[in-house]
Amino acid sequence: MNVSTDSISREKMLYTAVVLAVVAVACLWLFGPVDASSISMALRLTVPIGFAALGGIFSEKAGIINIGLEGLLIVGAFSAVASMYALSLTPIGANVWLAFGFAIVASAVVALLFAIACIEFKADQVIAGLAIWLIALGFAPFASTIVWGQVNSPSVDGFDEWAIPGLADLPVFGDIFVMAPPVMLLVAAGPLTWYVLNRTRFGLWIEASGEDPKALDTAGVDVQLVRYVGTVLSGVYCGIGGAALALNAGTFVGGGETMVNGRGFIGLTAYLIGNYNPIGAFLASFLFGGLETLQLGIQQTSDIPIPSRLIGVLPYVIVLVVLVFVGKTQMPSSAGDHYESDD
Amino acid sequence: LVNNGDDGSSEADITVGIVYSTGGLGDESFNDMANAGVERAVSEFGIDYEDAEPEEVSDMNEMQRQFARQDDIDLVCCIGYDHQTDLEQNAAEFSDQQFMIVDSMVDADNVINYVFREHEGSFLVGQLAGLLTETEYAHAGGESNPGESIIGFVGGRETSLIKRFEAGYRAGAEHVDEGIDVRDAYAGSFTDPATGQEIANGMYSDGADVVYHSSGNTGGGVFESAQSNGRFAIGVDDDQSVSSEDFSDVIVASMVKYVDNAVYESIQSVVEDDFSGGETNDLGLEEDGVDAVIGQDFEGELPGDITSSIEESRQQIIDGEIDVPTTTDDS
Amino acid sequence: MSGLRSRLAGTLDRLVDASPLERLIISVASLIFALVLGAVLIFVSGFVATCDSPVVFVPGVGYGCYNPIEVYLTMLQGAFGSPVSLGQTLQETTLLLFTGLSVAVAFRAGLFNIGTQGQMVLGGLATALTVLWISQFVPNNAIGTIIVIPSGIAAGAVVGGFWGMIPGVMKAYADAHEVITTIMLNFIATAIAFYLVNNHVGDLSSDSVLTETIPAVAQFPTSIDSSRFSLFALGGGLLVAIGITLLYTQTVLGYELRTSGLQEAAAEYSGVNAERNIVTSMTLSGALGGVAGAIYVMMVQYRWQSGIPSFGFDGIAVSILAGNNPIGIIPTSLLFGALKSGSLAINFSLGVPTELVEVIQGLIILFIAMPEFFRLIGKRSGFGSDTPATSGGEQA
Amino acid sequence: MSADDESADGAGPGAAAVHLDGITKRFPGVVANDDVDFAVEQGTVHALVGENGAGKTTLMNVLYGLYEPTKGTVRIDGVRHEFDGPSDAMDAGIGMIHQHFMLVDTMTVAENVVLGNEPTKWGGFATDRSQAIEETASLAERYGFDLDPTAQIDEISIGEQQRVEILKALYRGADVLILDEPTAVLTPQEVEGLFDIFAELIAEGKTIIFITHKLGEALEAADDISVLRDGKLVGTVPADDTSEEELARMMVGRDVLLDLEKPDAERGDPILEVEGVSVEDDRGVPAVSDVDFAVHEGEVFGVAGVDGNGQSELIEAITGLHQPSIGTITFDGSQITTASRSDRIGMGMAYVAEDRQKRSLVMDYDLRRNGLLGCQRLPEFSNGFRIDWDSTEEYVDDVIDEYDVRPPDASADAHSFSGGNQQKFIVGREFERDPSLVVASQPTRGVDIGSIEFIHDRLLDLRADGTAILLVSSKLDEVRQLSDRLAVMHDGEIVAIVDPDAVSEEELGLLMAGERPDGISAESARIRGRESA
Ligand SMILES: Nc1ncnc2c1ncn2[C@@H]1O[C@H](COP(=O)(O)OP(=O)(O)OP(=O)(O)O)[C@@H](O)[C@H]1O
Ligand SMILES: Nc1ncnc2c1ncn2[C@@H]1O[C@H](COP(=O)(O)OP(=O)(O)OP(=O)(O)O)[C@@H](O)[C@H]1O
Ligand SMILES: [Mg+2]
Ligand SMILES: [Mg+2]
Repeated sequence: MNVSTDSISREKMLYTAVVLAVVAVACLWLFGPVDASSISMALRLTVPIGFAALGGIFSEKAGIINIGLEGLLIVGAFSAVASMYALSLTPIGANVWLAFGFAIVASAVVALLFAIACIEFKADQVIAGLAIWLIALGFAPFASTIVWGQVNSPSVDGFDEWAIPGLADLPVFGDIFVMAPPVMLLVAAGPLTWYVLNRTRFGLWIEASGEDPKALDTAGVDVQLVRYVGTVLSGVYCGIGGAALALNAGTFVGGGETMVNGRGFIGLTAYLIGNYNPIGAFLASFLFGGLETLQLGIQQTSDIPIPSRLIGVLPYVIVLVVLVFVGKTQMPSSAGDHYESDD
Repeated sequence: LVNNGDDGSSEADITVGIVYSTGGLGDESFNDMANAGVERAVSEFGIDYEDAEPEEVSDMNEMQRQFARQDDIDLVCCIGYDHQTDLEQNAAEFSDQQFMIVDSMVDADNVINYVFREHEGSFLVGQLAGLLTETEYAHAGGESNPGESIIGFVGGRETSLIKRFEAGYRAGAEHVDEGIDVRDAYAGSFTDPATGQEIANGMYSDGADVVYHSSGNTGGGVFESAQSNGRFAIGVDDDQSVSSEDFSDVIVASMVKYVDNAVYESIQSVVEDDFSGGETNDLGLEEDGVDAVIGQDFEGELPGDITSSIEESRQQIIDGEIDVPTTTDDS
Repeated sequence: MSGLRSRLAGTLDRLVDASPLERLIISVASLIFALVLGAVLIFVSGFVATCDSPVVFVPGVGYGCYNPIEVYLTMLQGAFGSPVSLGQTLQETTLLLFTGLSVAVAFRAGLFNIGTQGQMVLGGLATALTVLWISQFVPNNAIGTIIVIPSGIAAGAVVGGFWGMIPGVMKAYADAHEVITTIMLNFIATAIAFYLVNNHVGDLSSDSVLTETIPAVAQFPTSIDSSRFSLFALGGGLLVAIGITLLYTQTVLGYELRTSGLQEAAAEYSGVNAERNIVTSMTLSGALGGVAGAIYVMMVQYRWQSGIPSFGFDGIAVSILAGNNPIGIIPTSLLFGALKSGSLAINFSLGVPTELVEVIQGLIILFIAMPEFFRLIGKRSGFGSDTPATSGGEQA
Repeated sequence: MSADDESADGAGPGAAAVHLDGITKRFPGVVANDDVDFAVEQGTVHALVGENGAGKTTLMNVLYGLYEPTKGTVRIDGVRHEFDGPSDAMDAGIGMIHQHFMLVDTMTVAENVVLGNEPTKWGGFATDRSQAIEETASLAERYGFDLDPTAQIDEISIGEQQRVEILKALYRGADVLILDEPTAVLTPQEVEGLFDIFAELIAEGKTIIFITHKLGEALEAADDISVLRDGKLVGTVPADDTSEEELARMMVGRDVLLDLEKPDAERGDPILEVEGVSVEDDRGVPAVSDVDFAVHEGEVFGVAGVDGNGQSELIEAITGLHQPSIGTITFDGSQITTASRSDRIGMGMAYVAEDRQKRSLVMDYDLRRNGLLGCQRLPEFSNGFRIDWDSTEEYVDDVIDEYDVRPPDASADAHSFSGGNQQKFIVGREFERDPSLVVASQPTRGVDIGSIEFIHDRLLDLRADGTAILLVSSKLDEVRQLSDRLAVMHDGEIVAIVDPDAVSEEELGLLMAGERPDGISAESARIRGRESA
């Protein structure tokens, strides 16, 4: 049967791993040692990418390709800052956790609307996802201008860093364990997502919903509900990622591609490279975070005057190289298809 | 936005159109400065104005033209070098319209140019940074790290204008001590504070005491990072210790570019019927076009020898004794 | 009475069920829904915005700054109200026509080219450099123009085509999904162009990242006074639209390209090299993106400057709205062109942020993506039979 | 018309496990089931036969709760039910194994079996995987299934997958098992294995309903057989009291010739010569090793074998979809080993591919465009640049007419046609353009007997006209009836080329399994065996 294609893809995965390892080692060797601060930095840069990637897995595994992750990140980022701002005008006062919560809700609601379009109204998922991105890309600066009279927000407070007791006192690498809560959430989210997808009933249903919805339906599980939950979870994750991005920077910037600046698309790529495995997706996201860290580091320390703009495209080029080796990822076979129960 | 200015009851019957640069209002520096200049003209001369915020460079042409076509607009202010090429053509086409441009030169009788020697102001803040890194100093929200002689520069995009800021800054630091390690990095965007923050984080954690940015909204991240690391930052274009007041405890100084003065002056010349088209105002320290302005929390709180040596360099630059480079060696 | 009603219902039934007509109705309905939602958004946001002269007061809510009808009328005025506005609209239309066709060519072949933007950026740069170079050797008159402009278009097409070929090759031979590769290549194209212009081939004396201005021989002759619009470019676009229609409906090559994109195995069965055809489709699509860049440089900006507007992305919307039908792209690009030039007007005269138009465009695409929405509405209101929908064969 | 079936009304409660009374199911424009009364006795095997589109699947979907009947009632064990979905039906003890398996390929056997009813631990949060494996293993053991609960679905054979489907139903407590065309995808040996499983299940008191197109199987395995035609139940007969001929008549409404009249044909010159050809599959693993044979004008050359023994690769090498690694292929006198697929089409090679929905049709094209598939560069249809749509349309209308494609609508998309009609269209398109060689791979798979008869007749017409025909089929009766010579493939090799009239089905079965039965000797029907090559 499919043993063959399977072994081919494993072979390709092996290739990929090798390519990634070579790239990583080469970078490290060229540009000096890794220290606590660069790891922390890579982790922070990973946060929005990683959450988008993990969220995208839920959605696509359930059968709904969510190309609008970027838009959901924008919604999360904008809502977090707008909530902080709005809260500060109320007697409650600016509360970073409340704002975080509002951002998650806002992004989840947009994801729900997307899910309704895809499930109830059988929208073409890629096109609807694109629409979600475009709408968010227009709406966030539009709303900023309405609220603040300009596309950028005033600055707001962000998260305080927390030290993990014990670990934070370690020599050399202890500083890694002093981090903002979203970073901790991300580190926890990778394994947690893996667990949910691979060890719980819901995880089985998600997989069946994306691979063979009819099988799930005939097994008596409501496929549409599973797909709704999967897609809304992608909104929740992107809400976290976007809010973390904006609250960490303490501002929302709506100019150009907005402050999200393509991170959602990178997240999408990350889970493809990770082949829908949450751990793989997390590592791939971390690879992007790490590459960005290295790229910013190279600019500062290298004597070779490489223009920053060219170093900046390194992650994208690596994605292309990786895609050539990985080729077709094991996309869930029914992702992108409508499913309609026959009764 | 329309309906700016005091409605109807204008003393001088002057209307100004202003087209900002991309990045828009709320950058707490360049565009906001220009806006401040117009607002000052509004309150002092009672003029009216209309403004337009281009989303992309490509919108500028049409915006200039929209204003130029309106008969009641007396002056079109073009904020930023990106206006230059479009203005060259539009100034020729609308030869009856008066224009002003900031940060670039258009050779036409109906355009008045304002350019700034940012490198001179940057030199002073570079010198300040260099002096701070070699001093044990703590005030407000930051303290220096006397162990390392490292300072940083964060750019938006790596263009020749931003390179000029970097060059002046480097020269200022080197003026203090050749051995100071000046780190630079470009975020690749003027709207990515997250990246700005991480660049600055890296610099601070490597031991940098001060980071100067010339990166628009990206700079917000630099301030955020300075605050969380308890180090210093230097603002740009505007006195950012005032415009980004939340960070006034770490913004030790700002390299202010008096775009507001330029805008104000150009309007004034129109109001006073004294518009000198074709002229170029090259504004440096001497002309009070740029300056290093100490942050509001640091006013009078910096060690005297630091302020005095900066004062000294200012004079030397004005006197031509110090020649500030406009390019870095490696570019 | 009832006879009339049932006849009317019958007509509407047929309208709702007929496929091409259905698509047209869905497009129009999407537009209307998006405009209505946009109006709601404008109205509501008017209560948040601050302004000096509110248009409406709602007790308990406050003052509203915007009147949606006024906003839309202003847009209409701004799009068609004067020769200059019309010129602006047609300028946008021309560019959207090309990027829309670029997207449609790929779509027709079953490929989703999100990379038109990157192809346009690099194609435009190639055009600028080529015409700057060639202009030195030609006379400064109409003959020069006849030489220079076609060379510029060719340069844009070649480079854009090359940039489109890359994801085509990656799709055909390495099975890499074109949606991802084209997104990545957009980032890379923008960076490469920026780097080249900023460091090597641009006007290094300028603080802006731009090339020298192209000479008059390389500029499209303008057709409407004081606006940068040329009937030649628009006419060319119309011809290309017809040509693509003929290609896909009348020629063996078009048939084979489509088959390859829709069902690779079946294409091979029919004796076609499906891989090569995927590459061909993407190259053709990229070439059209490159031509859009060429026209942008030679008709609109007269130079290459970083920050090329997002015609490539808008082209996706234009193409989807037209059901990827090359002829349908003609009215949809006019519509989007009008929206764009109208957006400048609402910002100028009413202070409504231009991003509103992006939201409306996104909403249009969202509605277009879900024809079922309208079928359900149609059914609710009693029209249309409940035949299950077959998926739109033309779309991806 | 309706039930002449006494058990429906006559039997007392308990005797009939399933009663469908007056079921009518309408789809827009189609009455799929028309007032069907259908009853199945507990503890029996019941076969349901009928042509494509007769309404068999629909009827069973009603019983399984997938469709709500427009009219009529469902009774299980005498109790009336109104199912709101399959889960209600499952609760009532109904299990269904669909024609297309509903298994998640990326999950394991055990995960598929328990899907939707997973055993859990930790208060329901986590699945208890070891319990799932244990339960699956013990269930498999009880019914004598040989299955590894931890194997992934896409790593096991079709027959094993079918057993997983049965286990799934049993795990949910099914007492009545419905199987939709369960034998269509199985090898003869696997079919026997399935019938053994039926026996085990009946012994455990289960009831089985299965849909089939193969009348012989219905007669062999079922106790009772019901026949549907045009949505109506023609009748239910005990298997012992009927014959293939009678059943076929009930299904089609007229007499059907089950044994083909194969007229003698003039065998002419070799058209296709395959010499020493080896083919590697996509992974580079040898799939065909050193094969020689020739197909002559006016001859049907059959290839029999269990699926996956190199037939597909061999066919692809001949049709130009896959390069052989060594060897030569000659067609109509010219060497075509490396010729392109389109050259071969141009030379007059027609090809009915095995996977019609992937290769022979573009599912999103209407029939008009599909009529052009593969012909687009032939001079009748284009000048190489511009398509001649008029002649294409004429051709397509001809095909639709001649081959009785239903509905006769050239502007309908291919995916809106049933499998049988898709196949008739493909066969028509390929046969009608006067080919000199027809390569037909599984031309009647999933096609009803009326259409099978039709396709067989056409093949023999072509043969009579002197066309060379290479026929690959896993249906033994088909290749035996049609072929003039029959090659048996096993493990990439042609084990023997035999005279189909001179070997028994058992002997063929053994050859297909790679063994040489004693009966087959050089002088018996063998024309040329492998060793002599
Ligand atoms: N979901 C549906 N919607 C509309 N029509 C349907 C649907 N399912 C079946 N039909 C129609 O109902 C009729 C009976 O179809 P059904 O699938 O039950 O036939 P069948 O006897 O199982 O045929 P086959 O032997 O091809 O499997 C056909 O005419 C078919 O077109
Ligand atoms: N959801 C549906 N909507 C409309 N028609 C349908 C639907 N499902 C099936 N049909 C129609 O039912 C008919 C039979 O479909 P079905 O899938 O049962 O064919 P099949 O069993 O594959 O045929 P065959 O047995 O010939 O291979 C076809 O005409 C098909 O178009
Ligand atoms: Mg450097
Ligand atoms: Mg069926």
